[in-house]
Amino acid sequence: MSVTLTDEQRDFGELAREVLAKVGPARDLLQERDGVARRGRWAQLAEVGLVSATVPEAHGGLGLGARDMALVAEEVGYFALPEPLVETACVAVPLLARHAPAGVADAWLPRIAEGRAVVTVQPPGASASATFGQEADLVIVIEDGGVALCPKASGRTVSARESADVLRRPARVEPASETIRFGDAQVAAEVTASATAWTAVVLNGISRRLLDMSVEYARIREQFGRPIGSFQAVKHMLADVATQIETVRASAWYAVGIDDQDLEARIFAASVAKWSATTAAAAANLNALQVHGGIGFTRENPLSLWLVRGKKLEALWGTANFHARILGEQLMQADDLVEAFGPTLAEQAA
Amino acid sequence: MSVTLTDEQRDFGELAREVLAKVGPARDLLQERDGVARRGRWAQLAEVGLVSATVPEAHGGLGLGARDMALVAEEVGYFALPEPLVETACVAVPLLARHAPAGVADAWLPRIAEGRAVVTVQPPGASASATFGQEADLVIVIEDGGVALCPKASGRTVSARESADVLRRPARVEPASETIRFGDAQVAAEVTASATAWTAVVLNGISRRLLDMSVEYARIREQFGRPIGSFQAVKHMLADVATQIETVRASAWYAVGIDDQDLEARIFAASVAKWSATTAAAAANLNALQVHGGIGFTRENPLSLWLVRGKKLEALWGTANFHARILGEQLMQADDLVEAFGPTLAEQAA
Amino acid sequence: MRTATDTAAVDAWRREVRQWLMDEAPTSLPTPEELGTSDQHRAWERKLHAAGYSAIHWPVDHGGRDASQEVRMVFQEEYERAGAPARINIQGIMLAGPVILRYGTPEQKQRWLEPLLRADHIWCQGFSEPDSGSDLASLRTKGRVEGNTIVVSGQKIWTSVASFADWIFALVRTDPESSRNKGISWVMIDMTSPGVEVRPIHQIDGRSDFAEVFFNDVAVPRANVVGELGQGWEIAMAALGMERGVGRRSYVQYLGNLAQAKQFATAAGLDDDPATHESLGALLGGAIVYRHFANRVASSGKNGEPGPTAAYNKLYWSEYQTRLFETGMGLLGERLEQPADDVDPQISSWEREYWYSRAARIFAGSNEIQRNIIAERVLGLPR
Amino acid sequence: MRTATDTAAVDAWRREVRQWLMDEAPTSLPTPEELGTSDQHRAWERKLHAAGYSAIHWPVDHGGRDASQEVRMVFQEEYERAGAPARINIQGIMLAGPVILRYGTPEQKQRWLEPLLRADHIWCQGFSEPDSGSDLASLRTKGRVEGNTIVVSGQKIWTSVASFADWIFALVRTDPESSRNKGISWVMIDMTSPGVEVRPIHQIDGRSDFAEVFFNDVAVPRANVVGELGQGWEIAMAALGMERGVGRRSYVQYLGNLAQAKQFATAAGLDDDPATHESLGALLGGAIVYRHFANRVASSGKNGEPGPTAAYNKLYWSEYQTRLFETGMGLLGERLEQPADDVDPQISSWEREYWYSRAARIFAGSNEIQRNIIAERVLGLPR
Repeated sequence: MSVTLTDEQRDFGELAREVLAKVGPARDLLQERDGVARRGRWAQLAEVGLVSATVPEAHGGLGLGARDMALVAEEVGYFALPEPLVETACVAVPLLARHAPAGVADAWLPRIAEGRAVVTVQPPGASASATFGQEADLVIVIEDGGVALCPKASGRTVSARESADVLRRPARVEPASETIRFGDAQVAAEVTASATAWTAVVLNGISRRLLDMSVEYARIREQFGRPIGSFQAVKHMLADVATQIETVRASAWYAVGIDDQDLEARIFAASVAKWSATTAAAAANLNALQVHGGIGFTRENPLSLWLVRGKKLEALWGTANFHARILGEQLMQADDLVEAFGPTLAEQAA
Repeated sequence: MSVTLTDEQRDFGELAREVLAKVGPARDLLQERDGVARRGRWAQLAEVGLVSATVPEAHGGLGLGARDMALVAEEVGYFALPEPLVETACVAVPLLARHAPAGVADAWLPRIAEGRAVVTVQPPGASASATFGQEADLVIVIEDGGVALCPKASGRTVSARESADVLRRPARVEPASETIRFGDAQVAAEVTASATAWTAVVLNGISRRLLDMSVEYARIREQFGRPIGSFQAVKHMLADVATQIETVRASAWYAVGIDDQDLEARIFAASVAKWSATTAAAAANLNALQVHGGIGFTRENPLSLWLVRGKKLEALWGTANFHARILGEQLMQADDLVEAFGPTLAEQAA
Repeated sequence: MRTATDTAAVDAWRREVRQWLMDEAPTSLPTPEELGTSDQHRAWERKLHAAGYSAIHWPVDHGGRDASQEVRMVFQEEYERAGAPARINIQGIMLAGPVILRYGTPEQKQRWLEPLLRADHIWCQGFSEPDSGSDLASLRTKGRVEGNTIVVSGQKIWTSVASFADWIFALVRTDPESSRNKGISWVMIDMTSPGVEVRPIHQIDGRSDFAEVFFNDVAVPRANVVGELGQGWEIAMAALGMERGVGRRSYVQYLGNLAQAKQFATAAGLDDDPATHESLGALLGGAIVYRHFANRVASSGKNGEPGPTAAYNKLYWSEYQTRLFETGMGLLGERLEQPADDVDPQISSWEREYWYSRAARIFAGSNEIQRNIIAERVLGLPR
Repeated sequence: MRTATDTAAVDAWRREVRQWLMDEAPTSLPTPEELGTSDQHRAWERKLHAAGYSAIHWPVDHGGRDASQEVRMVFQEEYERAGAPARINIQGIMLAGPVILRYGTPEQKQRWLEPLLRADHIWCQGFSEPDSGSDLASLRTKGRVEGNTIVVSGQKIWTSVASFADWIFALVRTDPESSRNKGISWVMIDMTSPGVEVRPIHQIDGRSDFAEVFFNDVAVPRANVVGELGQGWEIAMAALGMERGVGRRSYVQYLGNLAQAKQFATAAGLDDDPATHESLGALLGGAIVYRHFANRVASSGKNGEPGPTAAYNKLYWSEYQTRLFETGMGLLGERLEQPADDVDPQISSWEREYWYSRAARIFAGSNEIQRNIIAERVLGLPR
């Protein structure tokens, strides 16, 4: 099972890169933080097809597979987009298309494709919250026995969360009792695994940005009459970070690219992806600030955007330890590790 | 509670240093490994008072406290002495003097003081073994409900252990059923804590040696036309090791210097000492070989003696994780951490 | 390994300090920034001074007690145990004061020491500059000597308590021809002087503990130079050694942090979880290690000079704190995003402390600089 | 992210290889050192060659299959899955052969390739010297050119399979005036030549995987130089990139190691221990990460040249292996000292592998060198 990206996927990632570089929040951080959010941003994303990408053609979208969004989702992290583009296009759309009652899918998918519906997802559990939980047109709340759909006008209860990452505007959503629900525990597990894996992809994008900013700074910042990047301590720090990031990226791509496989395999792959992305992100975070020194500790410096966002995504959808434990339990339960986790032949993989 | 060493303690450590530098096993490693052990070594140690140090004066010793042996025990690690000097003088003698029936103490302590008895200690548990278990005149086997004394002629069953550290000659000893036993579970816990803490002291000596050898090699080994010690990667590696070693040494000195405190405090201090010494030793071991490169991987190079000894002592008397867990359980059980582990006033400490 | 006499004296001291703090120390006093004024903190400093606890390591005839490192360590442990307020004049007591005591003229001592102890003068530090962080010797803040006046211009950064400090001690290049560590002087500057401007730095953790301090042709009397012109580097190195030594913090505060971490673990249902036991146990071990290390250093009397001990100390506690707070962040997980209308201040504070622990790996000589010092000056590895 | 066609072809290949190995591969064959002879291993290599599996990445007209990286990766995974013997001629297949194919004359190809594949010639590598480890370019083994003969003298070290190898490819300084990476040639030397002496190195782990090879005025025909005189460095750099790439090992062997670690945990009563779950889970995660990383590299076709991917790969697997075996050492604890009359070979083997994993952080370009390569050549940080 290879994890090469196709040329089309690369092109789509490049498109996202161009757009996000233009409309991302790093351009005017203070304005963003003062709440003058870029209200037109979602429309700009929609205009170039990033929002409608995964919506089936029958519902007005481009009909791409979720896996075609892998590089796009990394760029979402790379440019620290706060809006729930990945939640909408990569998690919610496949869920609605696959599991929602026809009427529900028919109602929401075209709106999403037209850029008229921002959708977000709330993880299971009593302390979870959703990005843009207040503003989203639709909040998909994962519950033990399925998912609850909470549109804006559904009487959902929203309580804002305080976050160091203010741009993401997390809020907890309690569904109204009469809200539409569908799916079962399997569907809840599936969408949780999906969101977990996609969060890993976004986190890898954040890590890449932390590394790139650190490399750039290390090249220009001089101390003792030479660029700090010429010191071996800085070199090795960043080389280790680069190694971690480049080795884990493929695991996240893999995890979002196997929606044809059984649920157990998807949950396992999601845990590998989130565990490894979180581990790499922690190293990238630690060393990015260390290379930047004090200046990286200021809110004025754009680095802070990625430092804080990264730390948040490390904690959301399961910490590294949480996922390591899941993997360890799987290991303990397997009779034969090579059979369970090793290479399989096609009919076995079915 | 301070952990300064007195001048007398320093002098005694210096004495040990001189003797062990002369008689230690590093001088002719191959001969040592071929089993031509230096049979006269114990006598040489005894001659200068290292064996009799802690034996009460009434029994022909110097009557020093075990704590006076802290630097000596570090030197035992530093010079990789394989014989159970620390087991004899620091663990067994205080145990016999404090807890053994009078007849037993009267029989063994003078013999130890005269250098005629090598004593070793076997940890509790089914897979434990004792250093010099075959050769020792007396093996003290720790059992659940106390200790068993196994002299050479007592019908003890000895089964040799295969060890990468051949010089230490570990063997498992099963006491004969009619052998002398004394003490209770408390005594078993006390001697276990004592041996654990002393092992930490020895391990710190091993780590110091690994560091010193690495520093020395880094100063003389040249690559790319300069000493490898001038590369920042090597510098930082060794600086981190030095920091770990120098910060943990006092915890081991403390743990072996509080035999006036209650058992619980001694067990706690022993776990801190062994956890921290093991953590530092693992770092010292990893980086010592890395600095030496391939040459450190050969049996001909004396470094191997400390690499292998260190790795063994990391595993004996509880791994780092084992002791971290004990500390964590203590933390969870304490109602108030500052009261439980913080500074106490004199009457509280009683 | 201690003598019985020492212990009795130290124990009596601990008992005295503990009792006094229990009776007198305000607990959970908000910060000057939160209060909008430093008045309560100044009052507390005055009370400490009146009781002889303000600067116990200072000489007896200058308001101190000539306290040994060991005695100071006990005071610090008890101070943290009592949860007493963070010392707002720490830069004065630890750096400005000792520098004045060692290098100052009788007039300078007369002028600055008593107001410092009475907290009439809060002091802040002007060392780092935007382009001179780890490489302090490249500093560019200029002092033009014009007769009896030095005209200072330039910028300092990472100055704490600047928003309410009365005085700043600054490293200033008074010899325009000089480079590196030559030609730098130690200059005391009244913060109310015309041309001094303080701009708070907005930190990643939401606080503003630090500020930028700008000097726009600030006229400073020549008499405000401590030591000789050009002696600033030597003085600064001695001062930095004092800052990095043990005695500024003790393991007791880490026990307090661990008590919080334990609560977070309990809230997450991890009381009986062995993995949590291992990770918190390692942190408890790390705190106790710091206890014994600090006591060893304090009682061996080798503290207070720049050198190995100071570098070990800085490296140890700053790396330890990052591990500690990072572990807590993991235990909190998504609960870090708290209900805006029901914020647990412990959690908010933990997150801020986490970020601050990250900064601590950089300030007071980055940990990379500490490793260089250890490698070159202690281990003797070639430069 | 894969095309359906690829998968079908790859799947068919995997199926074929799996079946053949199941039918043919000896399992748990002792090492040549243990057997005292390399005969069985040579026989197995011949069998692989006869079936066309010996050097699948070689060109079809030289006994290979022109296999892509992806196809090689599948073969390696299946090979490890089958527990087939370690490849004794890996230095020949991975380094000597590809170098001959790329730089050799038709005569050289004729002379060496077929015997290599038939395992009539086992090859070993002569690069490192006692004073030239990380700094390979400082090598001093000399080759005096005398007409059609090159007289080689000097010493190589860390040569594996030297005790039974038939040929060694060595880097030799043939221009006595040269320094650094100039004037070095790639010379093939018959191990039976007069003046070649092999001394096994006794390793810390009790094995002797490596040897020193001494050349005492060994006369080598000029025709044994591959490429031009002085082209040796260029050839070596290309060869080392091949050595460091993916495809020499797969995650499957790590699954095997983890199965052992799981047994150790079970023997220690830690089946249900969450801390053990976390540590083994992280190692399982690390193995799967290596799977996807290697597949990404293999299928992107960027392998086989020195550069970022090779350095990432070396750094990743060697650090991973040390973590893996160190974790197992912790699980084994005092059980590492086993009853001499009842030794569990799994435990002994684990301890040896642990030490070997430590060596792996040093050989094939130390991990510090890899970090330099990544920092300078990939990230573009200044030298």
